[in-house]
Amino acid sequence: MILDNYVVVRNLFLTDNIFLLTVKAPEIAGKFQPGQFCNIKVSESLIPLLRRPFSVSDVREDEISFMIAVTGEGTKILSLKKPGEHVNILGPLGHGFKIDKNFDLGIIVSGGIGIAPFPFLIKRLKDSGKEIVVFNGARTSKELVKLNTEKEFISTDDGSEGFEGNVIELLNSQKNILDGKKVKIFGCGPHPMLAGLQKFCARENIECEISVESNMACGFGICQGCPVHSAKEDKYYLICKDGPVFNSNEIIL
Amino acid sequence: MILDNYVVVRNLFLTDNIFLLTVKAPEIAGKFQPGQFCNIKVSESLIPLLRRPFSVSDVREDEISFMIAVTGEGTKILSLKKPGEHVNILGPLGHGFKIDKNFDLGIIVSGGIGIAPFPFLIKRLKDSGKEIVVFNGARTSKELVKLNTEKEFISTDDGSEGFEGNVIELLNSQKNILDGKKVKIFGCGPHPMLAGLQKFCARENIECEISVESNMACGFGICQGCPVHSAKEDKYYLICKDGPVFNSNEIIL
Amino acid sequence: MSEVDLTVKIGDKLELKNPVILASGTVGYGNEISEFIDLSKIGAIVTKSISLHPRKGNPPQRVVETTGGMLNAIGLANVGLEKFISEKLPFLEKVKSTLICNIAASTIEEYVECVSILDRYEIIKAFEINVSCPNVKDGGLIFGNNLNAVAEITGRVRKATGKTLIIKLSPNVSDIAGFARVAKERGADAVSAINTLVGTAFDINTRKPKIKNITGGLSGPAIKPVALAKVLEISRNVDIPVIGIGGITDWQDAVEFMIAGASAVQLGTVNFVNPKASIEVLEGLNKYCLDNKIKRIAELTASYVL
Amino acid sequence: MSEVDLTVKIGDKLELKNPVILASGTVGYGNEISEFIDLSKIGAIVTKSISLHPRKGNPPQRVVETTGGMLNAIGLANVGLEKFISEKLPFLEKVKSTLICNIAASTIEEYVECVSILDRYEIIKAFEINVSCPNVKDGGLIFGNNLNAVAEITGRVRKATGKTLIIKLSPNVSDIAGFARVAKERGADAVSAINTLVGTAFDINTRKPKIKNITGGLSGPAIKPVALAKVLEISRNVDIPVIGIGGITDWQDAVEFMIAGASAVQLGTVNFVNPKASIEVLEGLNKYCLDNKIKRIAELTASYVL
Ligand SMILES: Cc1cc2nc3c(=O)[nH]c(=O)nc-3n(C[C@H](O)[C@H](O)[C@H](O)COP(=O)(O)OP(=O)(O)OC[C@H]3O[C@@H](n4cnc5c(N)ncnc54)[C@H](O)[C@@H]3O)c2cc1C
Ligand SMILES: Cc1cc2nc3c(=O)[nH]c(=O)nc-3n(C[C@H](O)[C@H](O)[C@H](O)COP(=O)(O)OP(=O)(O)OC[C@H]3O[C@@H](n4cnc5c(N)ncnc54)[C@H](O)[C@@H]3O)c2cc1C
Ligand SMILES: Cc1cc2nc3c(=O)[nH]c(=O)nc-3n(C[C@H](O)[C@H](O)[C@H](O)COP(=O)(O)O)c2cc1C
Ligand SMILES: Cc1cc2nc3c(=O)[nH]c(=O)nc-3n(C[C@H](O)[C@H](O)[C@H](O)COP(=O)(O)O)c2cc1C
Ligand code: FES
Ligand code: FES
Repeated sequence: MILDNYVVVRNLFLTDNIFLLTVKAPEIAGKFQPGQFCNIKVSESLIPLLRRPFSVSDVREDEISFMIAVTGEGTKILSLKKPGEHVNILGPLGHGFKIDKNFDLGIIVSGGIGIAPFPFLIKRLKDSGKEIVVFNGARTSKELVKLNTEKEFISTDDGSEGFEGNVIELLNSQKNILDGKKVKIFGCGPHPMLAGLQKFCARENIECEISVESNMACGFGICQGCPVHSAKEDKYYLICKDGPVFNSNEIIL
Repeated sequence: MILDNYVVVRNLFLTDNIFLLTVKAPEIAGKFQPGQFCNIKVSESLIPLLRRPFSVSDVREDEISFMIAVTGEGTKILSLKKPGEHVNILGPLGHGFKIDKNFDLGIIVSGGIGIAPFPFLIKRLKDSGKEIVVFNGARTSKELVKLNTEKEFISTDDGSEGFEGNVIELLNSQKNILDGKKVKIFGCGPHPMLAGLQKFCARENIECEISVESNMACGFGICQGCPVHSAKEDKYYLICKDGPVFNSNEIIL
Repeated sequence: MSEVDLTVKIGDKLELKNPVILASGTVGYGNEISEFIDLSKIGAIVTKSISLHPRKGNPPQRVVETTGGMLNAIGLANVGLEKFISEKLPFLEKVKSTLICNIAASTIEEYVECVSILDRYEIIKAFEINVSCPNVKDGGLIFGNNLNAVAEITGRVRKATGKTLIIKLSPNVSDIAGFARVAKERGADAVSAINTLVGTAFDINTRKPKIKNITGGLSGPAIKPVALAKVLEISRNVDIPVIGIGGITDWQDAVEFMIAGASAVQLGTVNFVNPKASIEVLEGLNKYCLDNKIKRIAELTASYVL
Repeated sequence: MSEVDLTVKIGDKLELKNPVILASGTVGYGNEISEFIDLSKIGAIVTKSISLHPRKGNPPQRVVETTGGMLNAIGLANVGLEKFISEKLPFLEKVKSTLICNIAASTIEEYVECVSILDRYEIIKAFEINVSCPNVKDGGLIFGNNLNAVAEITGRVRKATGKTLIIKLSPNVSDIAGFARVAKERGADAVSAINTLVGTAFDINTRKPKIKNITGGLSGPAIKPVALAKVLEISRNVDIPVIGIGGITDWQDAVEFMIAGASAVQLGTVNFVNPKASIEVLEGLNKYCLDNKIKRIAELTASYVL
């Protein structure tokens, strides 16, 4: 965990609502695993008071990128940052996705801004020689951020691009591609979607990791503000410390 | 009173600490008297919550300028405004200086950022054909904003420019220039200085108006937050409505 | 557009054209704010607290900003009953405002006397009794934090008027519902909550309080969560209409208060920052109802899902 | 530089190397925060409230941001006494922290039992008794807003330990000085003020409270004026050391609390935003004393000029 100010090098909108904020952060850029996150102070003012948590979306040499959807005051302020300005970043935080020898095909299942951590994960999956298939769901084609991988299935709720329906339905419709492969699924998106993914993976008996969200005050384990219920014991995990990536059968959403 | 957003056209530092913020405000620019003020919201955020009051420093056609010293968070934020950005301004507020036939020589006595309202006043004094003398005091030469009028006496507390001492002492030392003239004094600056000026004018029996300050919540008479004690009755005036300019013998500082 | 029924009832006798009220002490007697908003369109305006005799108020400084809020110790500066009647009522009548008179006093008799005198003015639709001003030595919190005093004041004032009677409660207590309960028992038609929280601030150079009165009342967005909790507490425990106050700056806040139990809301500090806030809140409420297909805004009141 | 005497005394038995303390529930048991600050340099660390048995705490959401503050309803999630001793104490010992144990309980007996057990650990220099948590059904505010309960708990715990005893007071009362007085009478060495204010927030779309527990505790800069007023009230009325807490984010705030009557200060919410805040406050205090030629920082305490 390092706390420091880093200079913004680029800030670009990818869709009407989603932007990619890139900072130069040589001390920490090399220290991230895909799925880990940072807690960012969006302004020097006491409002907004708390930091905002964002997954690391990509790392290139000494630069870190965050892919962020504008949803409120904090993300609005971040979207206005110009190159040369500084942001105060706390990271790396939490535990990321695990890439091991037990699978050959990595399947990415994303809903909406849940796409954020996957550019980085895909890079690492490729480094490890894994085959990759992406299921990328959004509400509408205008809100889609495509990863431009070879095999990318798209769903939109309104059918404006790709499959009409949600991404879990899409995955279901394509589940033959899992046949005969050692598969691991990586999921990120809104909790109802992740709950659907949990069910799918339990039913199909597929190894799956999901990245989950919660309001956070600290992001590093001191406030106890981010519980998620354990599936095995009557206790809570802390999303910021024990997650945000969990094995999908470890937690109850 | 008008409430609206106006675009910043220029924002320049005059000294290390004092800047001149100019906005284009055609609806109101023509409506000010020197000594009146505006109440400005420095940001869209809820912090700082309250507006900040500033005298109108100058008016040129449809532009209004404010001369502002950075003293806290609000003035800091204003100093960073760039041309093209907007500020939300409420004005004109309060009562300004009175220019009438009862004097020929207008004497301006300013302490520190108290200089702010005087560029505008001088313009109007000139329009009325008055003779003008300025007594301009600051802590040190670096903090001086000169008005560049023909007769401008300077004092600095540290003697780094002009008279060494405060501006009331300077005025005292030059009081012969008042002799045989119909004089009115216009004062603005920190309250201890204004109290000194009140005494001077009472002793010398000179007509004098002073612009006074107070914390303000509303700036237009609805909060009762800005009292100053009347010298004649056991009651308070409201600085924002009844002032900020008062006849120096009307109030007790 | 005009399909939403924005009217709300405060008890049996008072119907407001909408739930947006201007809070006491934050709009004077309406004159200045009327340059920004049409007072006839607002649900109601509550006057600055009026006392039997004029009060000049506390010496400066009276106000200071804090994080997301402000402290004030105005000290109930007001023109007094007589001048209010002769100089302020005519204007409020002229602009067709729905008028609620807020009364402050240092004795129970004074409350009764003020209400008795004002009772005959038809334009006054309700009384709001301020038993909770933190900034005066006599009356104010000495009453507001004392259950018996609130009971007694309510009962006595109740006898003096047939108009709608609202008791404005202090938040500086551990059991605000208890205060609402006695107000109801003694005949109040509604309670308003909250008045300001006691607070202070010091100048670290002079070591003096930034407010001459030493302490002041904290208002503004900073106190909104506390105010909401007090409204909810009353709503869950006592069957009396609540007028919600505390840190409202936009229509979302107003909806939040209504959900938490408020029949109407008052806007205070925000008027200083944005004098048009009340009209904007009103427009926002209307739009929210349209968007959510809410036919009567009164349905929102206490519609919390716990 | 090293000329300022930063030590402060909390009652007769406890001397801290400086007045900067980390508040309960905002730094866990020190592990994580020690990556940012050297705990041996801080005046003291107060543990997350410990209860006899582990508590898993409230379901999500537990925290939500408000203007200049935050609401929390953690529900005293903690590892319990046994695990605290076996797993947390050794670390706190190793990093040479000055340790204050904060205790929460749902019965008076439980308070006594916890204190009795912990009393034998030398590293524990003081107990802070949390009678004021707003987020649990049993104990918490039921104690904190009840004068007799606070008296009884203080008296009973006093008998169980010879160490410094600090009672952490609830701000959700009209007369906090009265609570400080009974704490003193029953043998407390100091009081700390304030715990959080009860607050809530609603989601206007779902109409549900944003916090699962319905209400939470409000902390952060928003509450600073209220906290300062409570500290001042105790300081002016009761002769007992006060530890000031509530919304401190920088050294200026810390000075303000000391002027208002605090012998030391605790930093809470700010640790989440700036984990290095305590060290920065400490440096700022030192510089302030140097600049103002203050030889002993303890002179600041209650140095208000009213
Ligand atoms: C581990 C983690 C990783 C995340 N990664 C990303 C990412 O890569 N890209 C992205 O766009 N978003 C991400 N989010 C969500 C992001 O944190 C929120 O969208 C953001 O905090 C909203 O801030 P705001 O001020 O714009 O919204 P507001 O609604 O104004 O925020 C109010 C408060 O609620 C909290 N909050 C609101 N929405 C969320 C949320 N979904 N999750 C957590 N807290 C929330 C805010 O942090 C703040 O405290 C992540 C969340 C977590 C927990
Ligand atoms: C009628 C009037 C005219 C003024 N004209 C000018 C001007 O032309 N140029 C200029 O530089 N300054 C002027 N001031 C002072 C100016 O308003 C303050 O310097 C400014 O509000 C400080 O804001 P801040 O956020 O930077 O300071 P902070 O100290 O952070 O402000 C905290 C709070 O105190 C209030 N405050 C602090 N200092 C003053 C002060 N001196 N007067 C009133 N309120 C204060 C702020 O408004 C705010 O509410 C004027 C004040 C008044 C009342
Ligand atoms: C400057 C000021 C003056 C006030 N004067 C009164 C008053 O005279 N009588 C009263 O009942 N409440 C008074 N109040 C309290 C407000 O009516 C309101 O209850 C409180 O400010 C909380 O609402 P807000 O956060 O929207 O301001 C005053 C508040 C402020 C800020
Ligand atoms: C997330 C959180 C958890 C807390 N947990 C405890 C606790 O377990 N015991 C306790 O006595 N106080 C607890 N508090 C209260 C703080 O110690 C402190 O009194 C309060 O937050 C006010 O200080 P602040 O404004 O600096 O945060 C907690 C506060 C927060 C924000
Ligand atoms: S966010 Fe504070 S413990 Fe997880
Ligand atoms: S600032 Fe509100 S009345 Fe003057």
